[in-house]
Amino acid sequence: MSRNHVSATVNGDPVEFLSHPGATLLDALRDDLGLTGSKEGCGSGDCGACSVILDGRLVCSCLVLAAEAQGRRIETIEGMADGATLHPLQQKFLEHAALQCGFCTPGLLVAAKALLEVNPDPSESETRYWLAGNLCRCTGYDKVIRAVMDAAADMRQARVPA
Amino acid sequence: MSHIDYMAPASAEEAATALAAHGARALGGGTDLLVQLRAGRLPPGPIVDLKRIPGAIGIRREGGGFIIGAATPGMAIGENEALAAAWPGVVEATCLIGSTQIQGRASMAGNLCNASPAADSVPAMIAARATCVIVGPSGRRTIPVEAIAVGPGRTCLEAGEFVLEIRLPPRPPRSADAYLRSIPRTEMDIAVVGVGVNLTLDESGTIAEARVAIGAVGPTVVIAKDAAAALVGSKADDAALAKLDAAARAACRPISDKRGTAEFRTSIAGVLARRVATIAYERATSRP
Amino acid sequence: MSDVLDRPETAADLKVVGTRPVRPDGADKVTGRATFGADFAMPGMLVGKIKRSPHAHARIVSIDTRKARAIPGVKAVVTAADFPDLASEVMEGGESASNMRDIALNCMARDKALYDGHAVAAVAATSSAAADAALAAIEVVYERLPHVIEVEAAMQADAPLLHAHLFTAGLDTPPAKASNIAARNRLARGDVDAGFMEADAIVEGRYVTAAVHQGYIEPHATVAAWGADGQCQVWSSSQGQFMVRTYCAKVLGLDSSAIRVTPAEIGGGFGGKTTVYLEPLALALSRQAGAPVKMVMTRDEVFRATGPTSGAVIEVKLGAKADGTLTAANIVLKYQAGAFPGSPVVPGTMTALACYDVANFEVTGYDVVTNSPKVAAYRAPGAPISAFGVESAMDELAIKLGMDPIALREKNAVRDGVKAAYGPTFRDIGYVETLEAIRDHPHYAAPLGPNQGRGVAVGFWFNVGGESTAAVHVNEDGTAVVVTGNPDVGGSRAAMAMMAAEVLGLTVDKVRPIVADTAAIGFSMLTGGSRTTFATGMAVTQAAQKIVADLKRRAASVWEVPIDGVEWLDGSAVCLAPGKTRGAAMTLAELAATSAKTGGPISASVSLNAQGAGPGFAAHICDVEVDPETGHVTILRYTAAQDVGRAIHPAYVEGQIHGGVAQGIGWALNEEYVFDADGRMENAGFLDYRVPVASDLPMIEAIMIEVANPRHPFGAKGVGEVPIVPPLAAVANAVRRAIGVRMTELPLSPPKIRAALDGR
Amino acid sequence: MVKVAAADSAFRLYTDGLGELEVEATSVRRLIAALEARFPGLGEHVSRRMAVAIDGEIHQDADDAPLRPGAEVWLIPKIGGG
Repeated sequence: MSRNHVSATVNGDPVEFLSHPGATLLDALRDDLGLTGSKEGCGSGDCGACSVILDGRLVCSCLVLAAEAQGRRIETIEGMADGATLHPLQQKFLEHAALQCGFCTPGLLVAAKALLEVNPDPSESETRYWLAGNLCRCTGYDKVIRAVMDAAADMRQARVPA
Repeated sequence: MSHIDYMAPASAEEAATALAAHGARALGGGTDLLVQLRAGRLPPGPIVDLKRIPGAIGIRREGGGFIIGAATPGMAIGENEALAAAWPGVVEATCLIGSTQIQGRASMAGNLCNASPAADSVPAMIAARATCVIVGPSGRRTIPVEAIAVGPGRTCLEAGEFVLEIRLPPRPPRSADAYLRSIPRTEMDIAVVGVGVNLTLDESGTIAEARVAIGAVGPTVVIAKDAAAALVGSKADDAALAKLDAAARAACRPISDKRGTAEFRTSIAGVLARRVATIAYERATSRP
Repeated sequence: MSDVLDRPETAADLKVVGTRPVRPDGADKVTGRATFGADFAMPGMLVGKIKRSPHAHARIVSIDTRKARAIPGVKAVVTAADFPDLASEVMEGGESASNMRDIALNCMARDKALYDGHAVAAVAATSSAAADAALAAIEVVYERLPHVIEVEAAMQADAPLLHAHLFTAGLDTPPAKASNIAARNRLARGDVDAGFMEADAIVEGRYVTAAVHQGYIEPHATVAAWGADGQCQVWSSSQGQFMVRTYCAKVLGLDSSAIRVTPAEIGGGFGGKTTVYLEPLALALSRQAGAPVKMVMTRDEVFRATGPTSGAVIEVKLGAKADGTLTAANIVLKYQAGAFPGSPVVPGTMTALACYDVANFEVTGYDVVTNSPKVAAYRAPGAPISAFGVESAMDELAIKLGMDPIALREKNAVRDGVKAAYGPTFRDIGYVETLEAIRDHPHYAAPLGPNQGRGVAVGFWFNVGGESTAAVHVNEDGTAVVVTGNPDVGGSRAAMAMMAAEVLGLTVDKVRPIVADTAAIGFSMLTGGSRTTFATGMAVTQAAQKIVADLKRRAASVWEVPIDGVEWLDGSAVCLAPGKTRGAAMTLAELAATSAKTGGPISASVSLNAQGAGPGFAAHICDVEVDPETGHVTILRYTAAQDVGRAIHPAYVEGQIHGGVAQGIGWALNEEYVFDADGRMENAGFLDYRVPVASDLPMIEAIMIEVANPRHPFGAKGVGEVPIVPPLAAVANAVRRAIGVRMTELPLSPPKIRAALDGR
Repeated sequence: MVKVAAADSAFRLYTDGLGELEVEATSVRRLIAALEARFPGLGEHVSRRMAVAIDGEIHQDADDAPLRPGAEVWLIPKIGGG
């Protein structure tokens, strides 16, 4: 039962940790690095609450072994705002009341950011299908979808890189 | 999920050696493996990550066909325009696997080696006559995709063997494929039935060659030869589609489970076969 | 209550209420900083895990924990032997009556395991791996017993008995034999037989709903620390920290004063977090281990051992005259309770006909124990189930009579002055307005394509008030803090801050709302039953009004004028009394800065038991398209009108409507508990327990009807429960009109619809 | 006098089948005491398990609530919620 030493980049900062055998990236983020913004809702990749961006790809961090993160670049909800300035998606979620309990919100925001990086002008249908892996039980998705599309419109206007 | 060792070998041969260890498991995207380990459905054992093997991730062309690295995520497959143009059915099937997040990780080879009869990409690959390159302690061999799964969750792979790449043949003229599945929701479900159809037309637009593969209606993907025969010689007209529907249903040997009844699976296989054949035919006619 | 406003302000007077400010806890929740149950950690914390029964029904012959205790790193192992064997005691713990013995036995099985997933032992260890090893090393000898899950099977005289001493309550003559039917209740009025004799048209149907889970995304989580002096602390995600305290005290035999419960942010509850599962176990483990213990459920555990709500059978017979006037109704409801009595069949019977003015009816409910997880409250508990039957039958009646389904409902609608089926006379209700709103909405007249159908259904929920405490503290700079004892599940902090700001004359950003622990605020019933904005909002408003009264007194003393010579206007005391100070004004900030000279800190607390929560009504329209070959249902369009009293924060009211509708659609289309032949849940995960995903739903149009509740200072009524009531039937009625076949069993999954189409 | 009624069958188990009663009471507390005096066990049942709707407005655990002469009083099971 060996432990793997892992060096990675999280939200632009170098991090190091020892991965426990079988530990997931989500475990490492939450337990070793103290980044509890990524949530575990299912542990099986079905709810999206643990969404992070791994080397540019949106993934469920519960389905990535911590050891796999060696040398990888990871972006989490904690890196989304620029200091005290919220990302336009975060701002629009607040303005549209696109969260109720807020538990799925970090995952939804990370997933929405990944969407706008590849598609700055998504249709409602494209947005809904992209976010189909992020379960939200409170909002019925209505305000979430509106917030994402409104943020996309603002970002196109301002040419803010996603 | 305790007592698991992890290694990420830098060559296929090293990986084969590592995988020969008792209980070792190959890790591609991990979207099935990690779930099964966590649920205790697999005994713990060493994890051999294939992603650092050169060529394990990526798509390249060779001799008019495509070579897809075993750990290439679905999202990368969907982004490859040449592949999507040549094999739209294979690509759409692969891109149906799970959510956007799953697409960021899940691979065709993983979908194949998980050996679920409901795997989305497999009927499409079988219809496309895809092959896979297997690496093992005794070297390399190439086998058709349909030879991999021998039963639910069981493959023909020997100890130490793993799929390194999947090969799609060159696309002939007037030829196309398509895939559709039936799920209860619009996303995030396992196929209750999935149908892949690959067609090649002659110059008159008549179907010269057809292959129909149906998922989730038997212990492994069913290659419906009679269904394919129903299409050959036709222009996918209503009469041919009706014969296809009946032949597809006749090929089904499904079970009833929490995801669907045998009766439902059988009838939907016929419906989807018709719809998929129509899409493939339209695609083929639009290709010079 | 002399200094209390008891009339709703008119909308025009309001500056904050009715606006849509950003919620005060929003930034933390969009940046990942908000601390939910599993996010809390303590030094030296152990990992706690639960061993669960793999059998649906089994006698526990023995439990041997010796090998588990011997594993290095294992610090505690508990079984039912570590908890007091409580006597049966019905108490008002959270909101409705609960039997503490049942709650304790549900937390930890004693003698018998009553469902797959029932806890039989728990461990605490220094690592997750050691805890897993300990669970595997606990040896439980079971004697398997026959099980029963389906509600009608459980009612049979020869069904396997869950509880040898359970005798049906509510029968005219006490039964001699034990049974799985825990209780029968009945509501009746008039002469049902005569009513059916008068009818020109009669419809009859048997409807079935599956057990469904609340499906909150956050699994249950807690950290518990038992101090060496017996003082305990609990951090947990629940709908009520006081509920957790009361239940832990009872289950463990402790004084409430020994337990301090701090509420974590809660990742959804919908009624499912109105009881305890982990907290008493974590405390018992912590006591034995001498260290804090953290327990977090897996999703599998959430499905197998918490929630759900009842699967049920609903038999409905309705009679009406040719003009649509209902003459009689006979309804029988059979609800699964799970392993212990207490299904929501009583509210199911009371709500079944609450929308209708019908002279003759009988509604009979059966509460039936089954070998499945004990049901927990779920949004308008019991009401969606009976409404599915009644609203489906109303649709059949409309078809039979050739009447428009909204017109049929308007014809029989309850109004102010009409006696509700459950007894009292309605007043200040906005039901007819919701019917008018959907009738006149462009949605109702929009054309439909082939294979498409439009369904209508209505719903009712009582809403409740209850006990709440709130404190308002004015800070030295004139800003304010609002403290309540109600966890914020869906944005209630915003509503609390807004109501306080409105009264104090502050902008909402100057008010910081806090949800306090059980040692820092007075008792408050849990967040549930759509009571928080109503009841806790009333406490907040009254506390703010006490502050205003105090501020006026202080200003009066400064100006040396009588108190009634001072008015509070837009956040300032204004002197209206004759004299040299007439017209003078002092802002809240000025009064706060000099508070030491006028009597000290400015602070007020109100504890109350709020009464008069106005009932809620909703009317929904749903359009579907059915794929006639595959049986798939697509929700094309959805419009929901609801009487909300007055929307304090309209965006979060709309959000409640959206969320309730989405849950109702899931219930209608795909959600269900699936058990195998051995009674084990087959779909205990989000892959096969299919809640709606974003691509399953259209935008949901929420129409807020505002018929003010005169008992609330701003006219609020509860809004969270009602929206889940109509969708089950709205969807089924739309499917009926799309395919011409009445679907009577939920969920309306593709195999069922395809089978119905094949049999058409 | 207030008119007291209950639609729920549990009430009738205490009242020999009567669904409506007239009771002399000026508050919920006195109503409960009067019910207990007339039908032993009923007051306790109402106090623990029932809500009291006074002229259409539901009160739970509101013993001080006044009852005007002629008030319509309905006893209904206590309501919780999700």
